[in-house]
Amino acid sequence: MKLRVTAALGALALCASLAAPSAPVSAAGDVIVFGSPVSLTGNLTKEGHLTQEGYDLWKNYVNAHGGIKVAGKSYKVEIKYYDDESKNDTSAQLAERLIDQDHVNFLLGPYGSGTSFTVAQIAERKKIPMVEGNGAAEKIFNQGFKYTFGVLSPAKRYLEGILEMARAQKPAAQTVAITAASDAFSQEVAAGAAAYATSHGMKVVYSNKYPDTATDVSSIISALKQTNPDVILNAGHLQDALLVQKGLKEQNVLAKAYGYSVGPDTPDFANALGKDANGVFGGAQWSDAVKYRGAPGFYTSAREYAKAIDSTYHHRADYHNAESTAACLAFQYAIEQAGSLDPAKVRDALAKLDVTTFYGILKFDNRGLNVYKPMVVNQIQNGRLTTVWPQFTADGKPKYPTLAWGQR
Amino acid sequence: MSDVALRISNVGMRFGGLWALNEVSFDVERGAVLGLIGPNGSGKTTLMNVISGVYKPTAGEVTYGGKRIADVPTHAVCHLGIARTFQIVKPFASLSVRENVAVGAMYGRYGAKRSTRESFERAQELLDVVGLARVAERPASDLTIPDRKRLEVAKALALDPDVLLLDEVMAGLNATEVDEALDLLRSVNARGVTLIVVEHLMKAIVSISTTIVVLAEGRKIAQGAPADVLGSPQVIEAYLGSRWVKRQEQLAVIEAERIEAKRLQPPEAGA
Amino acid sequence: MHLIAQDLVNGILAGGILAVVALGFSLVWGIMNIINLAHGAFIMLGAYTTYQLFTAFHVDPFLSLPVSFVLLFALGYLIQRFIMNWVARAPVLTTFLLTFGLALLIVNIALNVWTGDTRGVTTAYSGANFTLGDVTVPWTKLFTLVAALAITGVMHLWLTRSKTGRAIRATSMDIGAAQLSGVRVTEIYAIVFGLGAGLAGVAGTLISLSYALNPTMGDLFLIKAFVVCVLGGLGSVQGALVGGLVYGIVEAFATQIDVTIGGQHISGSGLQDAIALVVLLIVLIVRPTGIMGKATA
Amino acid sequence: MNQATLKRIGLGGITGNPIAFAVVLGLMALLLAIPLTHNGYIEVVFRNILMYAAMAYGWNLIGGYTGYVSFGNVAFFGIGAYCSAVLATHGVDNVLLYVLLAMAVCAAFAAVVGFPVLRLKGHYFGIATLGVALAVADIIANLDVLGGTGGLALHQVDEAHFSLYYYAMWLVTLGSMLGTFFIARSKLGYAFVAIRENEDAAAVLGISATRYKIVAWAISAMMAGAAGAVFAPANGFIDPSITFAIDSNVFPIVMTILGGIGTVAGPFIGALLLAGANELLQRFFVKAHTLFFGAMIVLIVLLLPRGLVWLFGLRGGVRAWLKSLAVYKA
Repeated sequence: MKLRVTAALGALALCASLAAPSAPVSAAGDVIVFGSPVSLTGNLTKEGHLTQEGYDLWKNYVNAHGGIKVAGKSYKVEIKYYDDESKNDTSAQLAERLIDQDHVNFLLGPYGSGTSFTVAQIAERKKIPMVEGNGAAEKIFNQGFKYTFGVLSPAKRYLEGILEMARAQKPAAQTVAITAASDAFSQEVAAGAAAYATSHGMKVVYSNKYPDTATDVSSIISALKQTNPDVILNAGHLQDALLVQKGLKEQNVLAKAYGYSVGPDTPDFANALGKDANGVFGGAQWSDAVKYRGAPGFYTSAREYAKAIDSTYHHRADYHNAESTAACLAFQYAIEQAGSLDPAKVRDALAKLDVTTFYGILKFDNRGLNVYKPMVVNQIQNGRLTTVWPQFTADGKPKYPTLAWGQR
Repeated sequence: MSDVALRISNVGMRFGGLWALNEVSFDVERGAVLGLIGPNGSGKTTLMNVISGVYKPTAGEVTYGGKRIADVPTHAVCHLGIARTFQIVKPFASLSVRENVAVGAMYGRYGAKRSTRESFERAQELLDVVGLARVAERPASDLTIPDRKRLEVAKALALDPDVLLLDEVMAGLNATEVDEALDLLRSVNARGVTLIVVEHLMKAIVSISTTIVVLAEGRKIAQGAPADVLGSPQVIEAYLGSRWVKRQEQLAVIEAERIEAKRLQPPEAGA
Repeated sequence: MHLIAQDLVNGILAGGILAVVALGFSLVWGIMNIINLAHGAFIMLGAYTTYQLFTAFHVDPFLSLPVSFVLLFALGYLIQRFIMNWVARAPVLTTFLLTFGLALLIVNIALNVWTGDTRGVTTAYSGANFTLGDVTVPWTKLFTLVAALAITGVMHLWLTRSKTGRAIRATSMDIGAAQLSGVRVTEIYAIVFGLGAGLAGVAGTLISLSYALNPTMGDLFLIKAFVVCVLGGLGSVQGALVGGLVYGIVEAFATQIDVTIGGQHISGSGLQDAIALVVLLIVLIVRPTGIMGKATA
Repeated sequence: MNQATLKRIGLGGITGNPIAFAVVLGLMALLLAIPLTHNGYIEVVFRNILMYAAMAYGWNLIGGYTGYVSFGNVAFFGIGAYCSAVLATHGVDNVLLYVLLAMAVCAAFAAVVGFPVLRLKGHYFGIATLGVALAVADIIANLDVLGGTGGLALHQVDEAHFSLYYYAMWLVTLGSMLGTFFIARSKLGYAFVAIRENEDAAAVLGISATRYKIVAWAISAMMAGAAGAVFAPANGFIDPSITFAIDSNVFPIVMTILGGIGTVAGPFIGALLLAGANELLQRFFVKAHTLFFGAMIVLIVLLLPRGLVWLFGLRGGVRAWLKSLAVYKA
């Protein structure tokens, strides 16, 4: 009997504590609270952490430099995080909690397209602006959401730069093979690359997808090898990028250029592959070589930003860091321009935003997507990530065609 | 005499290379109590399984009211009016004793006409009949072996059978319990249920059966009234082995000698 | 024509790893009736063992095979002895639940130890290959296959010849009888669970040569282990091998299917899981106990 | 104390412990008041709990009552969700219709697939169902008409309709719970349990195992499908990775076993505790919550090997409980 009473009391306590708000974040009125469900555990832990670093770096900078000025008053910044485990129902729950329980002023996006989509709907219903830097699927922005803004170039652009670069080289690339993971983001990337190639006189000689749970892609590589393409592109994530690159070497597939939508920009890629990573191209939202002159209020150049990341987190700045920070910057400038913390006013300011930062231009089309910022192309040269395209922002020349396996 | 309930004709059952049953034929008359005996491994349980539709015979057929049982799925056999118990009892362990019996009443021959409640009432009646009312609420897995045997009988009775196949329901019972069981079977039979009884206890079989069929190594070796069948040396040999027959012969000689000796002894004076 | 041969080779090479992935899982399930959801976590630990030895001491991955086997065996043995044993007599699904919890624990401890970074084991000979006619064969995967075959062979011999192996098989057939003939079931169970974990460790080491590591990598292999071990026949050493090869080959050939029906483009490669699973269903319906499973009456 | 006595502990008949059931009904009544808090967060948390509970009830019927452990019930959740999405994209905006269509489609699908699959026993059945689920997910992910991996967006949920989905989910869960209760007490329930306990013995008692297994699976499918049908419009967007998530497959099983398998109260208690605890741990341990979650499951299994409903049937205080635990040790 005693046991049962204890259990019943326990259950009651559990229900009650659900309803209680957690740590009082917005004690005084001089703090702006942002909320973000990010992947801190689960299979996107790495990306989730990079996202969080990007947010935190900005927060620390702003708080160290007097906060955000709104109508003459300085506000400190706080960010409330929860772990969404990259799960959809969890991130929905967390977004609701951030808004209803923790009363955050604004939302910073989660990592990934699926979760971003879910949170976008909640932002819309609650009329709380969200800026996200990690959900590139264009579908999110085709729903007519008014409160969601994305600072990144859409998914279809990820591999365009590599094709553009390869076409400009001598001998110009004529044929392209595309492999893609089956998830929504990768499919958009692949479709964008294929459309670009066809419309620019290149021939797509092979195109196939594999499940995003694949643990072996050797048969795809065998089929691809037969078509003997000039450029081999992969639309996927880090794990499959590694799988494909290893597989290409195992079957001795030779092409003039190898390009990945995700992978080469993460240090993990080169660390895991060693010399075999050399020569690989990667599409990126940003690199530390870009030469934008940013507006005041934050690090104005990519170099300074990269240095700050390095000294704080002891690794090279990754574009996931940068795009996450850029999401925060969009809020910073919009709030300052709105001169108010009113969600609707900040939303309107975001819609009108047009500012250049270390990350590039922040400007949204009528869907809320930043289509004005070009992607960059990086190449791993002697183990180091070098930005090679577009030319105006590059810090190195593309090494093209890529050397044979074993000579890299 | 023409009222045959169950006809077993030339039934053969093969497992791999072994014929567990071979050309077994006999009729079971309506209202009879047929004792099925034979040494271990003689095919009694296999035959029970064939009759109850658990096995499809390799050869021959079993007909009930002119209908081939092999064509009827196991679960539908009981709807024809044939029920059985298992030698190795199979109670539904987590259900109570009453529930065990009620399941039979629900899905047996007249189950479709019974509501859940009526099924439970029927189950209670049967528990009274077999003497399990005292443990009706206990989980079946709690029962002692004799009670499990009773439960098997009650479950089978719940199906409202015309023919009831009983596979060693008296094994492990003490003398009093055997007598109770026999009384129970007689009363069931008296209500018009044909019984086919597989049993090792010779005394029980003899006392209840109207006919006995003897199986040995899958073949029928004898059929007839209990006294006739048990007297047959062939049966005795098959059933109890040749050493037993020899020993019986030796015993008979000793006994004859003893009687002879007694006869020859002069009566004592004054006796 | 050449693609068919190449796919066959790809399939067999991939299947060899899958066989080892499924072997330990299949033994634990078949012998102890435990669906070990922590198997994927054990695979991950095996892969990280290799990674650690490789990065810290430059130990060749193939040489780390015995190390990951022994370490994971010990872990599995202890888990069975001191945790699983606690509820050994509870219904089957209780242990299933327990392994679910253990898997969560292990993966999250690993996340804290190694972080979510993706890592790779790239040796000097990684990616080296040779050609046979038109068919390219990577050395690493060939060695992996050889190792997989050797491990399967050793396991088979050990289970059939050694005293412990026989005790294990006796236990799987009839616990009661085995107990009566003096087998200490607790000990046997701990050994079998240890063995399952040890084999998962071996699988992890082999996987680390072709697949990049992160703490959550085990789940993908766990699902494949499920399918492979049933495809071949539960609890059977040869079954795991046959199941692995069949699965690998089916996936390899599924990749080349490419048709368009009524405007719907169907890529066999995108559907390779579905195709493999349909094959599984067909096998199960035709042979309900798997390809190598014993037919039951 | 022997195994037999242990089996009785906490069982209390085919529907499980009556006190536990009464408590659960009471909690359900309380949950009806959740939207009155006007707190979207609380509402979503409990809507998800209800959703998992409904799926757990579905699994309990086939896995708990009939003894056929399905690893593929997520297929029905997903199919149900897609039924809603297809109706929604065709302009139908009626949750009742969504649920009805989902239940019909899921029952039909379960019956068709069940015919070959339910011939398999034990583990083989389990794997076959896992195969069915993964294959369905894979096929939908490759069908352009259903949006492929890109998924389907339903209409935007507005504030006014937000609670509608909560009530719909509540009804689905209540329906699954009461459905389980009445089915368990009916002839059907006894057929399921008879099949679970001993299929051969059940057949001899006149129970067509094939038929009742299919019935059990179809009802199970309807419960999961109904939950999916409400989830889709409530979430506003579905894709294969959301609707066929591994978690949605494993969680209901874990919840049922944790709560008490083969009881009416178990799935709900399991869902409430597991999802509730997960939510709380997540709040207080932003990074280590999964670790604690795993540890919690391990501890509960070790301390309550027969599920939480067991607590309601335990007599004799802590000592008796500890003593009974020893029986599970090998």
